[in-house]
Parts: sequence; C-alpha cells; structure tokens
Amino acid sequence: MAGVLGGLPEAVLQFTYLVAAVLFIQGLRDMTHPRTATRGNATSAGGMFLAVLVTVLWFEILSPVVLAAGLLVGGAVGVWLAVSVETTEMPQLVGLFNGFGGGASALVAGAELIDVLGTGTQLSVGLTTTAAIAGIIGSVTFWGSLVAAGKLHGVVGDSPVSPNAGHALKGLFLLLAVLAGLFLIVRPDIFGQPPVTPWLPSYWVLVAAASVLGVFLVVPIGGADMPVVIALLNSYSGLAAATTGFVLDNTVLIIAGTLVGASGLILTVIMCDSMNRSLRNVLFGGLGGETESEDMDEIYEGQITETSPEEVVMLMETTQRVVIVPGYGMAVAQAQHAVAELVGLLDENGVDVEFGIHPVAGRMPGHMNALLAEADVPYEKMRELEEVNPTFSQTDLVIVTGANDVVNPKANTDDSSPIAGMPVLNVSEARSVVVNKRSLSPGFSGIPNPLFAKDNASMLFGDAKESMQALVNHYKEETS
Amino acid sequence: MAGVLGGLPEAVLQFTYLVAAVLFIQGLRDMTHPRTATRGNATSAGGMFLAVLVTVLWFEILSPVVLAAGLLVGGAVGVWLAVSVETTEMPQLVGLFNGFGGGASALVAGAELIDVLGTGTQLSVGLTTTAAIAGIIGSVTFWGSLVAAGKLHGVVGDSPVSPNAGHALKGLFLLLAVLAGLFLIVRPDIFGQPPVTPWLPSYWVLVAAASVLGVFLVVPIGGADMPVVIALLNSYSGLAAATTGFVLDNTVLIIAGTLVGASGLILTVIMCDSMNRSLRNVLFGGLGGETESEDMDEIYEGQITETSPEEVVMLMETTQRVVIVPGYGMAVAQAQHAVAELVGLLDENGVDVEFGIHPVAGRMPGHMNALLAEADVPYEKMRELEEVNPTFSQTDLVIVTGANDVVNPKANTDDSSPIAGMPVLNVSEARSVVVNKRSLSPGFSGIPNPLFAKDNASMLFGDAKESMQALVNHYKEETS
Amino acid sequence: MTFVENLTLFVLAAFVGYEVITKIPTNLHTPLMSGANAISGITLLGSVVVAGSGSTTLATVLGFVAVVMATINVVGGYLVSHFMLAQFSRGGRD
Amino acid sequence: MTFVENLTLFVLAAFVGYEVITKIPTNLHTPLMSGANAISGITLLGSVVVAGSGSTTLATVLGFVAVVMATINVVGGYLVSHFMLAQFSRGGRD
Ligand SMILES: NC(=O)c1ccc[n+]([C@@H]2O[C@H](COP(=O)([O-])OP(=O)(O)OC[C@H]3O[C@@H](n4cnc5c(N)ncnc54)[C@H](OP(=O)(O)O)[C@@H]3O)[C@@H](O)[C@H]2O)c1
Ligand SMILES: NC(=O)c1ccc[n+]([C@@H]2O[C@H](COP(=O)([O-])OP(=O)(O)OC[C@H]3O[C@@H](n4cnc5c(N)ncnc54)[C@H](OP(=O)(O)O)[C@@H]3O)[C@@H](O)[C@H]2O)c1
Repeated sequence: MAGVLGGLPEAVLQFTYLVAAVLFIQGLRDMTHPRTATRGNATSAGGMFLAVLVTVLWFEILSPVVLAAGLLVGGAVGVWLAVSVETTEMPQLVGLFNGFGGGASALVAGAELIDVLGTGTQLSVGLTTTAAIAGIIGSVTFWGSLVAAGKLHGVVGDSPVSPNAGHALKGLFLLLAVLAGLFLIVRPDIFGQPPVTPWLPSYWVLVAAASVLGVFLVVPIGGADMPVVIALLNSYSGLAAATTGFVLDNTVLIIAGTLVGASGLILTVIMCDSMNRSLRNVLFGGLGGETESEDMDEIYEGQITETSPEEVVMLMETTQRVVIVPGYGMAVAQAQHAVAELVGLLDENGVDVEFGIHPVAGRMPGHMNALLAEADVPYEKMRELEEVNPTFSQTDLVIVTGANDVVNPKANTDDSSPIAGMPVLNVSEARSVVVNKRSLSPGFSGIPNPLFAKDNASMLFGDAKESMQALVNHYKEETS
Repeated sequence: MAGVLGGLPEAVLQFTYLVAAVLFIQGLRDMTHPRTATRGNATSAGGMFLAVLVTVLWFEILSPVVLAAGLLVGGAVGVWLAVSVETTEMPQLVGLFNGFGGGASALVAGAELIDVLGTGTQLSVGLTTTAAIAGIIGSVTFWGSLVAAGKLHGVVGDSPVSPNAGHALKGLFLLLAVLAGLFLIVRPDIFGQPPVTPWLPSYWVLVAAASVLGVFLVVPIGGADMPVVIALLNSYSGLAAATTGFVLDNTVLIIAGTLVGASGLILTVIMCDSMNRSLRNVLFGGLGGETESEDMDEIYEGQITETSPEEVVMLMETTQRVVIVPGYGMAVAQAQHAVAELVGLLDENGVDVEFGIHPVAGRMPGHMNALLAEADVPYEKMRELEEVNPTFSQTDLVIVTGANDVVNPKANTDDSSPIAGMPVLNVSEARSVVVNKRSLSPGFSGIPNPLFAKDNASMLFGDAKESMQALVNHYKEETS
Repeated sequence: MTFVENLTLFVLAAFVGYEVITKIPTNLHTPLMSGANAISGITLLGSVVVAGSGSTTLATVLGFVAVVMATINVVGGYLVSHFMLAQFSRGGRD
Repeated sequence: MTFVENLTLFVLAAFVGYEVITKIPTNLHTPLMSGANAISGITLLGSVVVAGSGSTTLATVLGFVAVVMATINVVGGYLVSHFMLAQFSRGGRD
C-alpha cells in the first residue's frame, strides 16, 4: 500500500497518530473549564482532522471519487443536522450521531473481512475475533442509539412485549449473535460454499442478530432514561474503536477509543448516582416512566393554591433573594430566554437572584446549564445543589419552572418511592415557592409531588415560556 | 537467555511488567489522601517487588550468589539507614537514596556496554547513545545528590571558587562529558586499541567528567535550596530510567521512569513557585543563604521586647484562639512533641488552637506536616496559608516557633528583598505575637525580619524544644 | 506491536481518561458527551482505508456507507459541541 | 517496539503522572518525594540482569555494586515513606 506520502518511513505515520492522540487528550483536558472548553473542542477536532488527513494521504486510494463523495456527503449531512437542530433536541441528536459511529464500525469490520477474503488470504483468528466483537458492539450501538433517539424525539413508543418475554428475546438474539461470531471464527465457510463467497453470510447473520438485540435492549427502557443509555452506548462505541485498534495495531484508535470508553462510562455512573439508581436497574428494571396509580387526588385535594402572574410579581417586589429552579419543562417550552430576561430585570432592581441547578434536571447532565448559557446567563449565577441547598432558608421566593422530580420532597421522606434517596433541592425551606407547570401531572418518575400541596407553595399553571414572559411583562409594568 | 520461567512465552514477562506499572500508578493515586497513602506506598512497593521477582526468575542468572549477595547487602543497608535516621535528617537521606539510584543507572549502562563487547558484538548506535545519556545523568545525579545531602547534613561547605570561575568549570566538564559521549558513539575505540579493551575508556572518561560536573553544579547552591536540587535530581534519575527503557524496550522502565520524572519536576516547580523564585535563579543564582550586611542593628535597636515562658503562659490564659506557626527551627530542635503537648493542653482547656503551616516552612515541602503527624497532631488542626491568613485578625495569640522567613512581612513590603512576592503568614494581624528562636540571627534567606520589632511582638529566646517544654510545664502548673 | 503492548496503551489511556474526565464539571457534561461522541468517530480512519482501497465492489459500497456515517458522527459531533460551548463562553465571563 | 511506540508510552505516562501528582496535597509531598525516589530505583531491573548474567568479571563487579546501590534506593525509599505515612495515619484520623 502506498499513497501520496507512501515513500516516507512508517514512523512518520505513527508519529502523526501520536500527535493526534495528544491533541485528543489535550482537548479533553481543556474541557475542565468553560473558559477553555471551546478551544478544547477545536483542539480535539484538529486531532481528528490530522489523523484523517494523514490516513488519506498515506494509504493507496484506489477509488478517490468514492472516498471524496463519502466525506462530502457525510460532512454536509453532519453540518446540516448540527445547524438545523433545536437545543432541546440535542440529546436525541447526540444519540443519532453516536449510532452512526457504531454503524460505521460494524460496516468497516465487514468490508475488511471481504477485502481480505478477496485477496485470497486466509482469515486469521485475530481478525475474525475482533471483527465479530466490532460487529456485535457496532450493530447494538447503531440500533440501540436509533431507538433511544427515537424515544427522546417521541417517535418510538414503549415496548409491546412483557418484560419477561423481552428478557427471553434479548437472551435469544444475544445467543444467536455469539453463535454466528463463533462460526465466523471457527468455520467462516459455514453458510457458504468453500471457498467462501464474498458475501460472508455468517458475519451478516451476526450483524442482523445484534441489530435486533440492540432494539430489544433499548425499547423497554423508559424514555427519560435514554440519556443514560446514550452515554453507555457512547462508551461501547469507544470500546469498539479501541478493539479495532488492537487488530490494526493502530495506536490512535486504541487511545481515542479508550478515552471515549472512559468518558461514556463515567458519565453513565454519574447519572445513575445522581438519580440514586443502579445501572442494572436502569437497563433491566423496566419502564422508568411507569406511572403509579397512586392517590394523587387524595394528596392534592383542597390543598392546592393557584396563583397568577400578577400575584407573583407582587411577591417579587418585596423580596431580597430569589432562586429560580429550572427543569425539563423549561427545555420543552424553550423558556430559557424569558427566564434570563426575568433574571436580568430582578438583578437590575437589586434583587439577589440565582439559579439552583440539580445535577439531573432536564434530560442530560448539564442540560440546564447549556440552555441557560445559550440565553446568556452568566456562569456564576448557576449554583449547584450543594451550594444552593443551604441558602433556601434565607431565600424569600423560589420560582420552580418546569421542574418536578428534582424538587420532590418525597425523595427525603418516602423510602418506597422510586426516587428515594436522590438528593433534591429543598425549596420548601424558602419563605414562599411558586411552581410553574402546565398541570398537576407528574414528572419523569411518575410520582405525585407533595410540594405542590405545601402551605407556602402556590401553582402558576401554564406553559413555561408563556408564564415567564407574563412575569417579565408585569414586572416591567410595575417597576417602570 | 532462559531463567526459571524462561520456557513461558515472552508475553508473560511483558504482562507482569504491565501489572507492575499499574501498581505504581495506583500507588501514586492513593497518595492523594493521607488515609490511603500508606496503602499506596505499599502498593507501589508491591509493584517493585513483582517487577524484580519476575526479572530474577526470567533471565538466566549465571552468578546467583553475586546477585543474592547484592540484594541482601543493599536491602540490609537500606533498612538500617531508614530505621536509624532521625526525622529531621529525612531530607538528606532521601537525597542520598536518590544518588544511589542514579549511580546504579550509570554503572548498569557501563556494565551493559562491557557485556555486549564481551560477546564480540558491535556496539549499536542506539545502545551507545542511551548508555551515554544514562551515564551522564546517572553520574550527575550520584555526585550532585551526595553533595546536596552533605550540605543538608552540614558536612559539605560552600563553594571555594568564585561564581564566574564556577560557571566556566561547569561548562568545561559538561563539554568533556559530551565529547566523551560522542566518541563512545562514533568511535568507541578512541582511547583503547582496536578491538576495544573491555575497559571501554571513553565511557569512564564520560562518567568521570559528569561526576565532577555534578559536584560543581551543586556546590555553589545555598544549603537551603537543596530540597529543590534533590527534587530536580530525582526527576533526572527518573528520566534516566525511562531512557534506559527505550533501549531495552522495557515498558515498566519507561512508565515508572516517566512517572518519577513528572513527580520530581512538579515538586521542583511547586517549591520554586512558593518561594517566588525561578528555577534558573535557584540553580545558577549563587548562594541562597548569603547574608546581606544590612543594618540589622538599626532595625532592631531598642525595638525588641523580650518575654519569658511565664509571661507567655499568662497571655495564653486569657486567649480564645491561638495559632502556632512552626518553622525549620522546630525541626532542628525536634520540638514537635513538646508543641503537640502544648496544643493538647490548650485544647483541653477549651482554647481554639490551630497550626498555620506555610508551604515552604522547613526544608522540604510538607516538612512541618510530617513532623507534626509524627507527634500525633490531628490532620484537621494543620491549616494551610490561604486558610489561616484570613483568621489572624480574630486571633489573640500567635506562637512562632523556629520560623523566620515564612513570617517576614518584608516579602509584602520590600520589593528588593530576596523573598519579595513570596506569600507569607501575616501573623502581626493577631493581637499579640510571640516569636521563639535562639537569637535575632536571620533565617535561610539571610535578611532581617521587621516582625521582631513590631509593637505587638515579643521574643522568647531559646531552643525551640526547651522553650516549648517550659511553656508546657508552666501552663500545667497554672491550670491545675 | 504485541497484544500486551497494545494492552499497555489501553491501560494508560484508561488512566488518562479517568483522571481527566472526572475533573470535568457537571455543567460541561452535555458538550463533553457530544465531544466524546465525535472522538468515537475515529473509526473513520478505518472507513477511509476500506472505502478507498476496497478491491471488490461490495467492500467499496460498504466502505462508502461507513465513510458517510462516520463523517456525520465526526463533523456533527464537533459542531454541536462547538455551538453549545460557544454559548458558554458568551454567557460565562468568570 | 519501535521508537514511536515507546514514545507513545512515554507521552501517556507523562499525562498520567501529571494528572495524578498535581492532585497530591502539599502535606504529603515529603513522603511522595521519597516514594517517587524509591520508584526511580526501578533501574534495579537492569542491575539484576547485568549482575546475574555478567559474562566478564568486570561487568559482574559493576553489576554487584549497581545492585547494592539500587536496592538501597528501593528498600530505603519505601521504608522511609512508610514510616512517615504511618505517622500520618496515626495522627490524621479524618
Ligand atoms: N438530566 C439527566 O441527565 C437525566 C437523565 C435521565 C433521567 N433524568 C430524570 O429526569 C428528571 C428530571 O427532573 P426535572 O424536575 O427536570 O423534570 P421532570 O421531573 O421530568 O418534570 C418536568 C415537568 O415539566 C413540566 N412541563 C413539561 N412541559 C412543560 C411546558 N411546556 N411548560 C411548563 N412545564 C412543562 C411537566 O409538568 P406538566 O406536564 O404538568 O407541565 C413535568 O412535571 C429526573 O427524574 C431525572 O432522574 C435526568
Ligand atoms: N520547605 C521547603 O520545601 C523549602 C525548600 C527550600 C528552601 N526553603 C526555604 O527555607 C525557609 C523556610 O522558612 P522557615 O521560616 O521555616 O525557616 P528559616 O527562615 O530558615 O528560619 C528558621 C529559624 O529557626 C531558628 N532556629 C534554628 N534552630 C533553632 C532551634 N534549635 N530552636 C529554635 N529556633 C531555631 C533560626 O533562628 P536562630 O538561629 O536565631 O535560632 C532561624 O531563624 C524559607 O526561606 C524557604 O524558602 C524551604
């Protein structure tokens, strides 16, 4: 194999890959602070560009048109998706991208097998083993991510099969995929005539079985657990890349793949921890969003105080300190700009105003921070759970907008609830709490929220964006 | 080459080395907390044991008696030195050990060259180059560390040559060592008859020149800068080990050596930073301990209040909060046990008592913490500079014992002083300050300390151990 | 490289990844997720080789699809993180 | 392994070292210094091979001295840190 740079010693390629690996690491290190994070992302992208460039120039390209067309089409689609998608739809977009990466790994492994066969060489055990691993992980990642993205986007529903039947099906297709993998390794000719047809049937059986497995794995999981699933699948796709690196003796694949594997795994664990659930429970515990037919009416009956934007503005005028707690509803309603405007007004009028941001508010880690940053809220106004919780007792007014589970006191009191033990924002310690959501319906975990019935709490029903805008308008009128 | 395990595949040796490398890393990671640090040290030692064991069992040992004798003698001397040395002498002991490691590297490189020559093989460029690097770094480390340890121990004096002559000599011997190295690489036969005698003269010329260089490098540096020198030499010896790893294709040498290189370099930088000096200035700036013939008398004349243990105890009886600032003198006097007893008594009587520990108090980073831990002072009583500085204004009494530079207000006020810009403990903000030392003579940086002349400061002259013991005795009498 | 040598790289990279990622604050986790996701598109290197040098039509077609998918992952992933982070550096002036 | 592969190990180990060492608090720097110092005695591996297999008397003698020196470094270094750290875990009960 010899491309444009093919005359140079192999060490040049290796060294360029090392530089790319260093750029990936440095990029991630820059991600530890918002000030340097943009540069970090660019550094990492530079590493990728370098690695791809040297690869294109190094190896013999028999069909440059095909390659260029692939790069152009992929790049155009990537840019278009990234540019046209709303911030609220980021989670599913990331899931989709991740699926494509996994799918590419599975296809590359297949193409590589076919290529090697085409040259008349025997398939080595090392090659078939890693191809099988990459094929299974890649296919599961592709279909799993597609289902996860679909669920987040609301286009894929819940599993029609019972949990037990589901477990049996998962076992069956896993077995099928593993068997096909073993055949690929031991007798690649099993489904074809010797010499093996270039179609290499056992590999595609493996891919098919793993694809079905991927669907069955993710369909039964509740929509709100999808970020965990996506982080885990991201970790898998990193490990698939690292596995490929082992076969190709490619250092940058090993290092980059392992970094992604670590990142995905750590994010998964952090998310599970802040929801106080085990990974096992997330993956196999059935629907996270399942609604208990609990006696909501009994809890809320006659206990709910409704309020209006006018009343809330009157409250705001006498306060010294306001904390705003945003949740998933703010993302759905795209209310972040209205919220930011309200905060700006309060700030101008000398009110001490901050955000209390729960680690799992929204549907992705850091979801609220990303939205509020989009609306130009200064970094130092966003306070984490541990920082803000001790301040509620000195707070006059808490405005909860589109959040539910993250302010549910049941987590502290009721051991049997699905969120038991999850640390929550203890907003009811403040003098008064206004909760803005569209109805009394529960949040992601499907349980009622006794906060709404508290004496110092009142409900501001309505869409988050509209309600926040109403507050802004009334407040402007009152203060001007 | 085939030893006891020689029949096994090479991968077993490689894998064991990888396990050892992981143990080194894990050991260092456990060093991030005092609770796990003991375990971390043991983990690291376990990695070393494993690596040595597998090496002994793997390679063919022609002279097992020599090897066993070497290990026994070295082990016995190591244990004896570690057990018999006082805590105050730790810095020089660490320096000595480090020198031995460097010396071993230089000898190994030499022996390896001789061995290869003995088998009649040509010396490859890779081998001679790395041998030359290991020889230079190893010899500099050995002699440099020996001089550093000798200075700390007070058995080596200051340089008899002028700084300029010194710089010229350093340049000369560096040149000589590099030339000898080049000869070794290009014409290993230059000083001997072809075929080269097994004595390989150019290598030993290199070692000799580098040895003299090591001495000349360290002799002109002030005694109190020795910890920086030792940390830097430790970094060098790690890099020498990593270099050797490149030649031998030995992963554990590369990884472990690099870890040490990073550790030594980071410690060096931290020490220079907290002294507010550049590494260049430390290494080539001449004597750190040089005494300015400044007008000390003028500063102190008639401004010094002397106090007695009795008076200090009377002060202590009316205080609510006491901060103790230890320094190098506490280490010299071995006063930590008396100090700890005093703190215990104050604590029992309900006084809020803490230590204020400057990052470069003493002669090694963390020196004070190690001494106080030896005397069973609880970890949470030791406060760092940034924590304790804001509290001095609410402190009734500060007892400075054996510290000088770290409480010198000149660092804040006088731009021309050698410690200008170094953050210091602002003890004079407290209601009263008692400074315990033997005389008015300056500390390491050789400059007078205006603190002693402050109105709220008084001097308790005497050896730290005796003075602290006197305080303990009087306080016991008074309070019982 | 031998298997153990590759394994050594894997282990060291895992330590680096663990140490670095655990230092990243929660509020940057969403851009991290999409940035890491873009890095996992490194499999594009394999796709490029296969698509460019595929000796059979089938392999070339598979390679083409793989290049398209991996490039979407890489380009889209980096762009999405970039947009998110650009907002952070606008908003976060500390 | 090729030079670049060794270099890759070196670079990764340097990142690991940097990330881990900068996390170690000041009060543990003295035991760290002596512990790191003990690790640098890894050169003992080379000494062992040379001392045990030295074909000439000269190499054997040099190897013997190298083993003695490296072993002092290793054993003494770990013991000294151990003593210091044992004091910490007695004193520091947090
Ligand atoms: N962040 C993560 O990484 C992550 C990952 C996985 C799971 N989760 C889970 O997601 C949940 C997050 O808690 P959360 O408090 O942010 O959200 P939540 O508990 O899901 O509640 C969101 C609330 O927003 C309201 N809402 C929806 N659309 C709205 C609109 N247009 N305007 C106003 N309100 C609207 C809904 O009530 P109405 O229908 O009455 O309006 C709902 O009760 C937690 O249970 C967490 O465990 C988070
Ligand atoms: N920690 C590190 O890593 C490190 C490394 C390199 C350099 N340094 C330097 O070392 C200095 C450390 O500051 P420091 O305040 O701890 O020490 P210092 O400035 O060196 O002062 C120590 C004082 O202790 C007194 N002393 C000596 N023996 C005594 C005894 N037996 N009893 C009572 N007092 C005794 C001495 O005064 P008398 O003679 O009057 O008693 C001396 O003034 C700094 O300048 C720092 O830059 C530190």
